[in-house]
Order: sequence, then structure tokens, then C-alpha cells
Amino acid sequence: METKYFKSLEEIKLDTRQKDNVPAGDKQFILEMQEEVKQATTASRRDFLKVFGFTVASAAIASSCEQPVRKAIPFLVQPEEMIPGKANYYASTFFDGVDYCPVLVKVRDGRPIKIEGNKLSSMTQGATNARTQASVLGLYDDARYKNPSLKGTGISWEEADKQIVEQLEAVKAKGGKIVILSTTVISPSTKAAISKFLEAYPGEHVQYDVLSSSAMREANQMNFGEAFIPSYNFGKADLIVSFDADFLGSWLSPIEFTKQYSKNRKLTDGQRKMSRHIHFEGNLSVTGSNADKRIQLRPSREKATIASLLIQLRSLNGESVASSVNVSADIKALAEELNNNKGTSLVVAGSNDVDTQLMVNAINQLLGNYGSTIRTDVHLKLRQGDDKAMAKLIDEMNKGQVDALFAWDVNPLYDYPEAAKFNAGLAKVGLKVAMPVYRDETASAFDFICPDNHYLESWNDAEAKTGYFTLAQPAIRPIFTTRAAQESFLKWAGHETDFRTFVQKNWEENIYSQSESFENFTAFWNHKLHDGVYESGASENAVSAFDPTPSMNALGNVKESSSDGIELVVYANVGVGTGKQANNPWLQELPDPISKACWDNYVSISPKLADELGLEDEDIVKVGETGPLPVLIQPGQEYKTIAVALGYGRSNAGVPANGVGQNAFPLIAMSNGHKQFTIADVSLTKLDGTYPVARTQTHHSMEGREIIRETTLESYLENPESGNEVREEIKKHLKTLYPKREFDGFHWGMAIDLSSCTGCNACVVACSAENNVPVVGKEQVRKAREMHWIRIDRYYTGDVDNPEIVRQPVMCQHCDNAPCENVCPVAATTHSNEGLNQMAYNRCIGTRYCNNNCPYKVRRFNFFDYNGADAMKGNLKDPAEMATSLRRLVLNPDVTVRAKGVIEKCSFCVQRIQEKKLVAKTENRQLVDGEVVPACAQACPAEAIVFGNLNDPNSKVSKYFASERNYHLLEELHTLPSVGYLTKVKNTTV
Amino acid sequence: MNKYITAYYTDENDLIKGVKQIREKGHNILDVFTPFPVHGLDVALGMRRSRLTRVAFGGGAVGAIVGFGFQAWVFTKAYPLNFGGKPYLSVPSFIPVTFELAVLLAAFSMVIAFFIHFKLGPGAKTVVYDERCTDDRFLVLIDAENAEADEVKKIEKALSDAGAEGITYKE
Amino acid sequence: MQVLKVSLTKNRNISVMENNTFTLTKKLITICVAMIAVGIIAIAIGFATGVSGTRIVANLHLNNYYFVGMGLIGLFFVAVHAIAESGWQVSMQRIGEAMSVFIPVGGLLMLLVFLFGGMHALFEWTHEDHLDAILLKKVAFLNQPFFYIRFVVYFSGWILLAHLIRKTSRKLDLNGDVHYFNQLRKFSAIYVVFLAITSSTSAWDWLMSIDAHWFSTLYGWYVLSSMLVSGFSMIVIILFILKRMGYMSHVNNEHIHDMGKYMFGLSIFWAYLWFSQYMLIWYANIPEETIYFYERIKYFDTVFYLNLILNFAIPFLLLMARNSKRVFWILIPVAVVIFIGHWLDLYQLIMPGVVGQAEAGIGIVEIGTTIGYLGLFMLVVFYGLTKSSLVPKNHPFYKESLEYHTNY
Amino acid sequence: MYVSPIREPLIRGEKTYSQVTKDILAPMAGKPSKFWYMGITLAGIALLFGAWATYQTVYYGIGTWGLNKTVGWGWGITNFVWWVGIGHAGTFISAILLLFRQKWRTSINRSAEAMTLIAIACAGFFPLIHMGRLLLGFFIFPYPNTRALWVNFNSPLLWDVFAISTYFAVSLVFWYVGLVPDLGTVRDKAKGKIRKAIYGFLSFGWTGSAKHWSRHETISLILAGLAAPLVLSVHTIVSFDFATSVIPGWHTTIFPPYFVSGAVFSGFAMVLTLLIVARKALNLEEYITVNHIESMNKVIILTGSIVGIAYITEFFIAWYSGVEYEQYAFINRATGPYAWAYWIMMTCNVVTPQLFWFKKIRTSLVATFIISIFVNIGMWFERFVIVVTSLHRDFLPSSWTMYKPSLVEVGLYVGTFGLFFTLFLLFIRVFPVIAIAEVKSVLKSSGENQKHAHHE
Repeated sequence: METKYFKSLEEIKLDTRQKDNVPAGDKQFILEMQEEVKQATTASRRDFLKVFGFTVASAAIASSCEQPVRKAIPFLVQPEEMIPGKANYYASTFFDGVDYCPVLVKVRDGRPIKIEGNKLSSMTQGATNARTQASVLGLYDDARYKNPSLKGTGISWEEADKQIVEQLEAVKAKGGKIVILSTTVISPSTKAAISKFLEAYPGEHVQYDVLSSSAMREANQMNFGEAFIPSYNFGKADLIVSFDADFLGSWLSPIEFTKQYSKNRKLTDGQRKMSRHIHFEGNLSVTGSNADKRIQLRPSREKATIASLLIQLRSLNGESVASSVNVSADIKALAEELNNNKGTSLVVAGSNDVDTQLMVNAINQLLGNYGSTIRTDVHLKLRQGDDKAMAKLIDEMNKGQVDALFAWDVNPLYDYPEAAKFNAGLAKVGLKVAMPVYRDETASAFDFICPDNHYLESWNDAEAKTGYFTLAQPAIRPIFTTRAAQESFLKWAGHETDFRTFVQKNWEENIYSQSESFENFTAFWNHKLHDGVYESGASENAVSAFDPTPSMNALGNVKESSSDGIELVVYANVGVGTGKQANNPWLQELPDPISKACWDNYVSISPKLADELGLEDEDIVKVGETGPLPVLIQPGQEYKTIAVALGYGRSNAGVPANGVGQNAFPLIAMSNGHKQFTIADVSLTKLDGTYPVARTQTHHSMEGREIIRETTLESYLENPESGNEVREEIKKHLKTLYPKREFDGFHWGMAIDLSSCTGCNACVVACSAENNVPVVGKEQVRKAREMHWIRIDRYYTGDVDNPEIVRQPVMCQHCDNAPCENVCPVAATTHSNEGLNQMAYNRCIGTRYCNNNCPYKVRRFNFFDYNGADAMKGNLKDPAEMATSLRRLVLNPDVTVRAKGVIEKCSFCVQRIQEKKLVAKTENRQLVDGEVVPACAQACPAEAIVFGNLNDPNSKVSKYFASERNYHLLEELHTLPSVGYLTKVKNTTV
Repeated sequence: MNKYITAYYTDENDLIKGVKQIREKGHNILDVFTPFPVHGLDVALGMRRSRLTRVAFGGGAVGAIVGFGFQAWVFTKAYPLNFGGKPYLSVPSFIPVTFELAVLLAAFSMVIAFFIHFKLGPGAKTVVYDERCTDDRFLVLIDAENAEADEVKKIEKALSDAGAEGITYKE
Repeated sequence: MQVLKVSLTKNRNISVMENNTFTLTKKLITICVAMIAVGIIAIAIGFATGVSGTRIVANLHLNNYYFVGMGLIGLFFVAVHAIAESGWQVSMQRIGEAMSVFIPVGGLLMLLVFLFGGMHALFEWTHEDHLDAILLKKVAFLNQPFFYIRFVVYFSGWILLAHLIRKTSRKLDLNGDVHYFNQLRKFSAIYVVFLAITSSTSAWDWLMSIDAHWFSTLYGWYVLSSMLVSGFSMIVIILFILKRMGYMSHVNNEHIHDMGKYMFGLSIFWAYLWFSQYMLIWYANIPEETIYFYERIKYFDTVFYLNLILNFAIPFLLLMARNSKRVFWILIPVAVVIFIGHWLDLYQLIMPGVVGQAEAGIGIVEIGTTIGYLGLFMLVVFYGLTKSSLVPKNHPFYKESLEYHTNY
Repeated sequence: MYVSPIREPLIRGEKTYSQVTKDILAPMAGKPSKFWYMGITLAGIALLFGAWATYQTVYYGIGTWGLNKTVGWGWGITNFVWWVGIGHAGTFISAILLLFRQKWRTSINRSAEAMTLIAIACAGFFPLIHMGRLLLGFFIFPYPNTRALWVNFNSPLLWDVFAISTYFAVSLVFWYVGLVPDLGTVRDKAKGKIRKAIYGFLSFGWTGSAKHWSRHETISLILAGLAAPLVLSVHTIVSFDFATSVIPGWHTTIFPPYFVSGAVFSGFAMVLTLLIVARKALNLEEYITVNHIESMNKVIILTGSIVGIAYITEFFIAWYSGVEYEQYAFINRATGPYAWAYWIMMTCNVVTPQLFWFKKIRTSLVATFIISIFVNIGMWFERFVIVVTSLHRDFLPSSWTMYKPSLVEVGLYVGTFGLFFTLFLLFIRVFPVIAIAEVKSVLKSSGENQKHAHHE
């Protein structure tokens, strides 16, 4: 294979799910890049862009009907396994120090264009979250460091290597301290590579977690004698009690937890029980919004509450404790309930406070949850960071004790609470090497910038939990002149080996031995690389027996809090999260599942407190020294608890991210050496003026309409139709003046289980990625012009101070009696003979009549030229820089990029339907139920979305439609939607 | 036409009386030019009822049939599409266009027929006998092409008896 | 119009060629009474042959409404022309005035039907124990006391204004003072406004609330248009009868032409409203609305389509030509078709909701009762005609009407 | 034909036929007045503003407007319906009043029809400019094409295309057919050769022949007969744009007749606004008398009251329906964030025209002028209320939004005013503003001098 550009492909087996069914004759159409591609082996940035000229052109052709075909050059030699117009899927692993997800990377004509969950992983089972879905766009982030540099001047890798090694040698010679500062490393091979480096240059590896769980590690150290994080199984827990642990959003391993959590709460397939989830928190989190019972709790009261629960539980078990802590009636009831669920309950706390975690451990111990819902023999490895080690490092730096610092994929100058201290210390470090993936605030303060590959360009492996191995393989050759950090470490340590070989060797030596069923390593390797997943079933050495003493000591220390001030919670939301991918326009435009705000962070404040302080939405305030921040009144927020999202206020991340929101990391306090994400007694100062916040939903009540139908588990078990009684009544009256159309063959339909949807927004990003949905920027969102084809409506019900939250994903309902189709004057939107409501973009003249007439308001209009597809030039409206030639590479060539003035909407991923139909046809068989999966359903970690053929009575979607819980949105209008919703069932006793 | 006699009235009632008288005397009035439509003049001149109404009816009928037929053809034969589950032959939807085309064709066929019939149109040749015909005079025109001199006299006499003014004989 | 303070008595000397007083002959009375007898016998036969009470009540309700409507439109004919200050119709405005005499008679009959079992048979919403959620929402409007209050308001308004208009018209005839003409215009204006509102509200009360779940904003106007066509056609029929009896010889082709144009135009207007209502409901296909047409098309298809043919196709095609509007031998058959057609229109408004497809039908009872009502109506109208001169000779526009000629 | 002496004369002053000709042609002769120049300058500026807004819209997109995902139509369609409505007066006056033999129409029908045509042109601009892809707007015509794709005959917007273009075409023909004899008069009165030639060309060879007149009357009458249902159909079909939908506040069966009535209402108001100024500026007070104004005011009361009854009917039936969406839509109109628009509409359309029940007010030019402007405003708000308040809060509260127009939208509206007045000012210079022949034809029966003659 001469074309180095596709070098990664030669080793990779084609995904068997993507059988090559194209007749040989068709391959003559295969396009190829010529000369330039071969020259690109030296791969400077300019060369790269030349090479990409072809791809850009093809993307442009694919994405714009009005752009002329410039030049199509056939492949001189066709790369194996690459068939133009056909996607290949490669198994890989996404881990950026926060989120972990085994994935499949969809590669089209050499470009990774979509991330999907890998179903083979038993840990995530195909689940993804928004950031995983969005990560593919990070690959095409133009702001990334494109080549090594020294003090801002670009240098070659050879030069960088030479100088760094020289300096390392010097440090080593004088016995100076060398430190590698990285995020949590879950890759065994990377750890091996780092060890190799540390062998060559003795030093220290400090792992630093932005969302730290170091207190939990410390607590476990005290209780079990080992600093670790156990693995949790929310799927086995019938009663979940969470103290501010946002386990569906940001706590430890949310993708995995969402999967487990939702599986145990499904009432489909005849399941008649679901877990009960009780949530204590001050801020209204995604997880809290899903709880069966959500109890508002001031962060400062959390410790005492947990203590009271522990006391009560102990007293129930005959072990009394003397304590000044009061036990409320609620807690008594809760303790009773927990006590009845011994071994099938799970109590978690999100706090990064050792005493809290110690008490929670004691509770779980008391309830016998260790060994059932919590395993200590399988460790969750995603949070290995130690706040104390980090603090120590900074101390040492400030003392001038650190001579060489390698900051790999960390951004402490942005996200460490005491960034100034770090900065001061940094000045005293001799050799400063930053190895960032994305442009950030930290790297620019370092002398050397040795940019790391994006994960889609890299080899890697991971062990997220003990024995749960996954592999990562590049889906594209590095776009810029970047190099895998591991390769850099190896190189500097004197090992001239590429990381692929290193990983392979590491697996052969350390992991293969654990497996028996393969004849040799190559077979094993090829198989595991294809699957991307290897689960050995290994477990850790047994930890020592639970030592309750530290927990009891902690309990003894607890005092009732008397704090009366305003308390602050800083949190990572489901989109921007910790800000690592802040430069990702998809994530910036992703509305928060609770507030529905995007493109900013803000201060969430309870209605009562806002009233007291005379604050209204969009007033600006200062929290401590951070601000100005806009205020959003957030029902459900504890009276005196305010919250600010992390991840915003980036100053050096790239155009979409820079200057968006304010950095809330400096608000984080340190307590006992651990970062505290809740801060008591913060000052809230009102400033003059207002600041506009863009929200995709501005009305929050259902106005008493039957939009989301709800019931309780109790009523459901009595009568499966409960909450949905109105449907029978409506059905009786569904008379029509013309007969209902029958569809022979397929009749596509979708069912959405409202009980399952957690509001994680993965579907929204997946849909944007799959369907080339434009990002329109804050100003346009504020004008209510966001383009998302799928949205998750969120309504508050009940009390304004402590409302219940219900949500509902809404996309085009593909009505069989679609009001929109009737009114299009040019027949641009019609009904297909498979029941799809289809849009012919080329035919659309943009009257917006269909949109007006859509009762669900799911149609979206291209108000401006958001992507350069317009025939007129110079009128591009692209504040998020989505239409740069680089970012355009993420476009899905199977989906038309819509021009200015055109209506667009959900197509049920018709391109996927067609693709699978073709596959079935070439294989001369019927389509199998579940074969066609739209992007949203694929992305959903909760499996809330089911898609299939309504004409097949045995399809899953037909069964859902037949369920007593099923109803259609606004069905009384007789629009005959092809989307069904299953009633939301809450496990409450009320 | 080279020879003719003109005379005018200044009041439409006189005109009608005059015209009746002249016609009673057996003189053939070729035309009358008036500044506005004079009520009853068509009866006085013995004109037939207009057949333009039939043209309008024909145009309207064609418009309606073609309009409805075309829509039905498009929706059932040429390119049947499923719009919101409506039947292909969605008759109520076809009514507005059918109606508009009927009216359009009725109006245009009639007006065009009118202009063609009278050879009126942009830049049509205009024979103005008296410029005040479009102002305040009611001009009676009698053909004298083949009239003998005494015939002309008779006509002039009849005109003057009928109260006409400005009797002129042109050769 | 600035009113000239001149007595217009000088117009009086216009010669009237025929008898200006209508005499109610024995023969006429006999015919009318015979017709009434047919009606009573038909009802009796109905009871005897086991026709359900509901059907008979519905049938009575239909005729009550139909002929009260005729009376209202008769008065409307007088009033609307008075306020429009048009002159041509003056010579036949007595017919309209006479028709209005039926209003109290019809009102009384309607009240009797309501009081004696009609409410329960006709209106589902009176079944107070069995109201569903939607009907419960409407109780503030659909309750019997309020219903009767509205009934009284409508009829007292109509009867009072009819009385005032007739009285003023007669006074005007006696001395021709323009003052009375102005008064007539004032009462007419009040009546037109009052009718504009009450025609809709009464249609909601007496017709739309039969299908109590269903609603349509156009309904009132649709019913009014139906009333207008049938009422104007009735004027033509009465005019024809009077002419056959030797009265009204001054009414010439031009007047008849105008009445023909009304019948033609109003039939199109009715069809326009019918189409508007039907098409909009058909198009949106929202079940809460479609149920109405669904029942009618499915179970009353003959009446449903006949309604369109009799009330639109036939008047439209037959009255399109100018000449057909000027001759009685076309106009009268069309007027009769319209009379039957709009009776059928009311039939399909009322019967599906009250009687239902199983029992409903047009038989001896329906035809007989209608003949009976027609007899009663005619008798009342003829009686009304005797109350004043047949031609209002002192009306300021009387001469205009007499010298009426137009070429279109 | 006999006319009762108690009827007021329609034309004041002792007029002879030639005096009528002279009076009506006077505004066309000589140099335009200072006011005319001022008017055309202002109109031109407005037109330029509109041109800028058009450029913004076409080049940058509909995004330059204030619309959003929920409110897909705003000022654009409001203006469209408003202008179409105004464009109903002319044809209503010349067709329906002709059928009802209302002689007072003769003094005003010409200018009202011209206003109609111009208003329709202004109206037609909005459906075009509101399209996202104006340059592909020709897709809307059912022309044969290689994709064998036709149009959607189910779409009320398509019906609009047929209705508006038919209406414009038939109105234009109707207007011009009526204009032809007058152009003959202009030709015969013209002094200059060029002028004579031009009007000779335009007058289609009209001589005033009795045969021509007879058939001319026939076609005028048939055209009136055709235009009468046509004028009803146009606003009916415009109302279908809304009423066929499922949106509460849009889908209501009363819309067709109520829209027609509203259209005539607003059209008459606009005619009044224009004529009260024009009769003074053009010295035509003896032709367009207080009588005419009063007659028009009566039409305003009639149509205004119908509109008022329709408002109340809609509101009542929305409650009566028991449908929560319907009920909310109307409660939202009256009390929601756009309640101010609703109450402006109610005040201007329902309350102010009722003042015309008082003879003093309906015969007062000043009062009429003010009320006519109120009605214009009210009717604009009616459409705004229907379009925007229905859309901004429909079925799913999650999608509820607010709508605020942008400067570009204002520009487009102002621009059509520019167009309207430019064309109207040109019209009064180029064509006789009153139908000369028609006025002459009623002069005998309804002129002041003749009336006196009858009275001895």
C-alpha cells in the first residue's frame, strides 16, 4: 500500500457487519487520489490540506447541489476495503479523561463521520453520550495545535525530540525531578509506555481529574485498605439513593450507569417491576430530574443527613450511636425502606468529601450492598486522580523542585481551581512540555508544545474496569503533524517503536495470556481489534475486610450545619461538561436538559431566592469573584442553593468556545486536600444590566394538556392503561372523511419509552452528526431558530419550588395524515409508500407553510446560509465556524446539505433505511427487525427509542404500539403519527 | 365609405326620440356615436341581444372542465402522490382552481371576443366623425354611399325633423 | 339621505290598476284548512303506525324552525331594502310584511313542542345526569333556564320589531310622511342587527346544540343563508299566487328578474358557505369536527347529496340564463325545488342528531306535517295580507318601483 | 328612469356633459402640483427603503426577518392579507355595486379599481418575497418539466396563486375595459400630437359607437357578474390559507365570509382615506360628494359589524367547543403577550365603525378620515393577531415563542406603501380618476341640475 494516508487500514479487518456486497464491476468507479497523496507522506500541514483538497471537493459536491464538480481524480491504486460511497466501521474507544465509551467509528471515503456505541461492550452495551457522539467533530477542530512548536515557533518533530531529549538528559544528570501530569490513564499500554519513559528518566506520574473522586478513593483506602473506586451496578439495585451523585450525567461512568439504570426501570417485555430512585440534591441535576422522589437538600446539610441515615439504619440493626444529629421523619422512612432492600439497594454520594464517603461506605456495608450492587473485586478505573498529589505537585513546582513537567492532555491553567498557583509554579519549571489534543490555555504557557493525536487518529487500549479491555485504532491518518503522546514518551525514552506495535506487544505479553480460546495471538488480536472489546473476566485481588472505624469516626465528627448563606454547586452539564470539548459547536449548541439553555453558563437560582433578591431571568450577577454571569430562575433549585456549570469561559480553545460563558473552576474550594464542588456561603452580587441567554424552550408548563402522560408504578400494575385512559376515549372518536391509507411492504414507525428517556441529549448530537444539521450560533438560537431535528421537551409539573420534571423527545412524527404535506404548494413534502413524511429539499421554495401547519413544530427552516450551500456567495452565516473546509469533512455524504431558504426535518434517517434495504436486497433476504436503526435510537443509552416496521406484527415497535401504555402526541387531531410514546411511569407511592 | 350624413343631438332623450323617428321613416342609421351608453338606444336602433354571454359561458365551461380535468389527471394519472393521506381524487381541493380558471377563461374569452369582433385593440384604426362625440354630442351617422341627391335631401329633412343639429353631408 | 320635509302626497295620484285590498276568500281558507287537516291526520297516522315520538317531535321542530325562518326572512326582505333605500321592491314588500305575521304563531308552536317533551327528545344536553366531560364544560350555556330566556328574548325581539315595522309601514301608507319612512328605516336597522345576532344564536340553540359536542363557527351564517334562499323563494311563490289571483299586476318582469337574481345569487351564496364549511372540515379532518359530516355522509347519503343537487345544481343551472329569471314557468318550479331542498337541508341538520339513521325517514308523517305547516303558514300570510293595502302607494319610492325597468 | 325626489343628487353643481369632461380631465392637464411632487418624492424614498429591505431578504435570507421555528409567518403574510383585503374595494364597488345598481359607485369606481390593482400588486409582492428561495419561485406554476412533477393542488397557497392572478387579471381587464371609452375622450381632448397618438393607441380605437356601447355594457355586466364571485373567492381562498390548517385560531369555518367582509371593510376604509384627500386635491368635490362618503360609510358599518359579529362568534365558539387548544388560543389573544394587538384590533374594527351610526359622524369628512385610518390600522392588526398570536402559542408549549419584526420587515412594508403611492400618483396624472362616461350616464337621473329640473 503506497498511500500512506490510509495506512491504518491495512492492519484492520473490515467490520463483518459491513459485508462487502458491491459487485466487482462497480469498483471501476472507485475514485483515487494520486501523486499528491503519495507526496503527503511527509505530511506537513500544507501538504495535508492539498491532499484534502479532493476530500473537501467531494464533501462539497456531496453537500451542495449547486456547487459545480471541480475535479474528480480516480484512485491510481485502490486502497483495500475502501469502496467509495460505502461506509466502513472500525471499533475504537473514546476516553478523554472524563468520559469513557467503546465506540464504532463510521468512516466514509476515508473520513470518520460518525461515532456509534459498540454493542459488544457489556459495560456500555452500545450506549453513548452527547460528548462521545460529538467527539468526531473534535477531529476536525481547526484550532488544534497542528505541529510541534517551541515558544510559539513551529519546529519539526526531529528538532523537538532532539531538544527535549537533550534537556531531559540534563535534568536526569543533575537528578532533577521529572513529572508527567496527565488525566487518569486507563490504558494499560499507555501505562507501560509511561513506565518505559520513567525507567529512562526516573520521575513521577501524577494523574489529575477535573471531576475528581479522590475523596472516595481515600475513604476506600481507609475502609478497605486500598485506594480504588469500586464498580457499581445500578441495574441490580431496586432502591437507589443518591446524595447529589449525578450518575446519569457526570458522576464516574454515566454512560454505563444510564444503561444499567434504564434497564432496571423498563416495563416493556412484560417486566413488572422497576427500581426506585430517591435523590437528594440542592442543584437540579439531570439525574435528580429523573428520580422517582427528589428531595431538596442544601449541600451543607448533606453530611448531617447522611449521618442521620446511617444512625437510623444502625439503630434499625440494633447498633445505636450517640450523636447530636437529628433524624427526620423522612430519613426514618427512607431508612426503613433501605433496610427492606438489603443487598438490592445502592447508596451513592457525589461529594468529594472523605467523611461523607466513609459514611456512605458504612451505609452500603450495613445494607450488604458490597458484593451485590457494589463490587470491590472489579475496580472502576476512570478516576485515578489524586487531588492531594496534584496539590503536592504544585507546591513542589512553586518551591522550584520540579525540573521537567510533561503536561499531557490536561489543562490546569483553565480547570484547576488555583490556576494562578500552578502558573506561578510553572515559571519555576525548567523543561515544560505540553502534549495537548486540543488547543488550550495551558499549552500556550509551556515552552514545548508536542501535540497529541486525536483519539480517532491513534492506537490505544483501555481497561475501564478490571478485565474490561477495549482497543482503539485510528480511523484516519493524523490530519495535522501531531504524534501520539505515547509514541513521544517512547521515543524520548529511546524506544523507536510505533505505538501500535507497542500496544500489540503489550497485549501479547500481558493480556493474551489471560485468554485461551484462540489458536495464536494474531488470531486473538485480529478478533479483538475487530470487536474492539475484550472482556477477560479478571478480577482484582481481594481487598481487606471492611473496617468500620473510620466511618464511625467520621460519623462522630458530623455536626448539624447551621449555615444560612447562599450555597453554590458547580457541576458539569451533559454537553460542554468539563470544557475539554468546549470548542465543539455541537456541544455548545446542545441545550441543557434542565434549563434548555445553550451557548452559555449561568447561575441557576430558586424562584424564591430570586424573588427575595429581586433577580429576574438574564439579570447579571457575580458569584464570589466570578462573573458577570446571567441568572436563570430554575424551579426545583433548593431555596438557597445556586449552581453554575463548569466548562465555560474558555479563552484559548478556538472560535466557537472562546469567550462563551464564564470559567467557574476558580469557584471550586479545597477542603482537606480535596476539591469541593459545593461551596457554602458564597456571595451573590447583583450587577447592573442584563445579559441575553439563548434557550431552546421558553415555556415550561404543559398548560394542563395531555402531552406527556404519566402514571405511577402502583397504578400501572393495577391497570396498564393508567395515565393513558384518555386514549381509548379519543380512539372512539377518530372518524375520518377519507379512508386511512394502507401501506404495503414497510410502514416505518418509532416508539419512545418516556420512562426510559433521561434527557442525556446523546440523540440530539447523534442526529446532528448523522444528518448534517447546521449549528446556528447563540444569536440565532436566541431568535428561536435552532435547527435540531430532534429535541427533548422538558416540562415542569406541580409545585414551582419543587416541581416534577417530565421530558419527551420530539422529532417529526411522520404523520400518515400529515397537515404539513397537504399545504406545500410545490409538493416538496409528500408521504412515501413506506409511511415516511419526506422532504425534497431541491423542490422546496421555503414558504414555511408546512412549518406553520405542523402541530408539533418539528420542522426547521434555514433562515440563513448556514453552511455555504446557497447559490449566492458571501452571505454565509456561520458564527460557530461549522462550514470551514475542515469541519465540513464531518458531513455525511448520504444526506443533502440544505441550502438557505429550505425547510428540513427528521427523515427517520431515510438514508439508513435505504442502505439496509439495499443490503438485504443484495443478500436476497428480508430485512430483519432491528436492522435499521436511526441515529437517535442508536445513540440512546437508555434504549428509549425503538424503530421498525409497523406492518410486521412481530417487530418490537409493533409490540410497543400495541402496548396499553402507547399513545400518540396530539392524537385527537387524527394526524396519525408514526411515532408512539409509552407513558412515563414513576415509582412513587403517591 | 366615402359618402355619409352626420347630425348630432345634445341630449340623449332627444336622440332616442330622433332615432326612433328616423328609423320609422325607413332610413337606415348606420351608427350612433355617444359619449356614454344611452339607455334604450339599442332598442331604438333595433339591435339584437348580445351573444357575448354565450362566449363567456363557453369560456367558463372550458375553463372549469379543463381546470378540473387537469388536476384530476395530475393527481390520479400523471404523478399520483400521497399528500397527508388525502385521496388522489381529492375533489374539494380541486374546486378553487376549477372556479378560478372558469372565471378567468369566461372573462378573457368574452373580452377578447368583444375586441376582436369590433376590431378594437391597441393602435386600432380610429375614425372620428366628431371629436365631441366622446364629450357631449350624440352623433347620428347615416350611410349615403349609394344615395341619390334627393335621397340625401330626404334624409337631411328627416334628421332636421327629428330635431338633429349640425346636419352635414360628406362626400 | 337628507330628508326633504315635503309631504309626498303628490305621488298619490298615481293610478293603480287593480284592487288594492286583498280578500281572504272562502276557497283559500278551505284549501289552507284542508292542508292543516292533512298535517294533523298525518301525525295521527304516524302515531298509529308506530312512528316514534322522537321522530314526530323532530319533524315538528323542523317545520317550526323552517316556517319561523320564512317569517323572519319576509321581514328581513322589507327591512334590508328599507335601510338600503332601494325602491324597486316597494310594490311587493307587503308580502314580506305578511310573512312576518307567522313569527308569533311559529314561536308558540315551537314553545309547545319544547315544553311538551321536545327538549328531552331533541337535545342530548338536557339529559343532565348523563353529561360527559365535554358537555359538562358547556353547561353554562346549554342549560334549560338560560335556553328559555334566550327563547323569550329572540321571539319578543322579533315579534316586537315585526309589529313596529308593519305598523310604521301602514302609517307611512296612510299619509306618506317621510317621518314614518325614517322611522321605518330605524326599526329596520334595529331588526337587521338584531337578526344578524339572533339568527346565529338561535341556530346554535335550536339546531347546533342537537349535536351538542360538535361546533362550527360558520354554522349560524350557513343556516341564515339557507333561510334566506328559502324565504326569498317563498316570496316569489306567494307573489305568483297573488298574481294568479289577479293581484299585483304592476309587478313586471323586471321585478321578477330581480327576485330570480336573488334566488340565483343566494343559492350560490348558500353553496359557497356549504363548501366553505365542508371543505375546511374535510381538509383538516379533525375528528371532533368530521364526526358531523361522517354521520351524514355515511347514514344520510341520499339527503346529503340531494341537498347539493336541489339547492345548488338545479338553481345554478336553471337560473343562469337571463331569461329564465324573468319567467314564472321556470322561476316557480325552481322556487319549489328550493323550498323542498332547504327543507331537506334542515332535515339533514336535525335528524341525524335527534332521530338517528335507524329510525329517520321521509314518509307520510314528514310530508303530511309539512303540508299542514304550509297550509297554516299560507293561512297566516293571507290573513296578514288583508291587514293593509296590498300596495304601499304612499311609500316615497313607490313610483320608482312602478316605473322600474332596467336592461339587466 | 324615475328617481324619487327625496334622493340626494349624486353630482353637485350645475353640470353639463362637457363640464363633466373638463372637470375630470383637469387633474391630468398642466404641470403637477407641488403636493404631487412632494408626494412622489416621499413615495420614492419609501420605495428605496423597500428596495434595500428586498435586497437584504433575497441576499441574506429570511433570517433578516424576525421569524423563528414556531412563527413561520409574520409581517410578510400580515401585509399580504392586508393589501389583498384593500384590493377588494375596487372590484367590489364596480362589480357588486353594479349588480346592486348602486349609482353612487360611478364617481369612485375608477380610482377604487386603480387602487385595487395597485394594492394587489403590493400584496402579490409579499408571497414572493416571503419565500425562502425566491429565485425558484417558478416551481409554483404547473408547467411541464423533465421530472414530470406538477404542483400540489391541495395547497391553499397554490389556490392563492390562481386566485390572486385571476383576480388581478380580471380586475385589470374590467378596469381597462371601463377605461377605454374615457381614454377615447382623453384622446379627443388631447392637444399635443404625441399625447393624442399615445392615448389613441391606448383607447383601442374607441369611437363611442352605439354598437360598441351596447356590447360594452354587456361585457361590463358579465364581467361584474364574474367579478362578484371572484372577489368573494379571493379573500375566501386567502382565508383558506389559515382555515384549512389544524392550528387553533386558524382553523375555523367562519373565516371565508368573515375574511371577505373584513376585506371589503378595509378596502372601503382605504378608498375613503385616499378619496377624502384626492377629491380636495383634484377639485373633484362635486363629483365625490359627502353623499358618496356617507354611502361608503354605511358599507363600513355593515362590513365592520359583520366582522365584529364574527369576532364574537369565534370567541364564543372557541369556548363552546370545549377544546382546550381552541380555548387557550382565544384566551391568549385577549390576555396573552400580544393582547395589546388584539385590543387595538377590537377597538379599531368593532368600536370605531359603530360611530357611523350617527349621521353627524358619517357625514363628517374629518371624522370619516380619522375613522378610516383607524379601520386600516385595525384590519392590519386583525391579520397580525390571526397570523402571529395563533402561531406563537399553538399545541406544544415547548415550542412557544415570541415574534418581533425586524427593520427589514418594516422596510418591506414601508416599501409597498412607496409602491402604492408612486403608482397611485402616476395613475392620477395619466388616467381620468373618475369614470367620465359612467358619471355622464347618471347625470340625468342623479345630477343636481337635472333634479332641480324635475322639481320645477
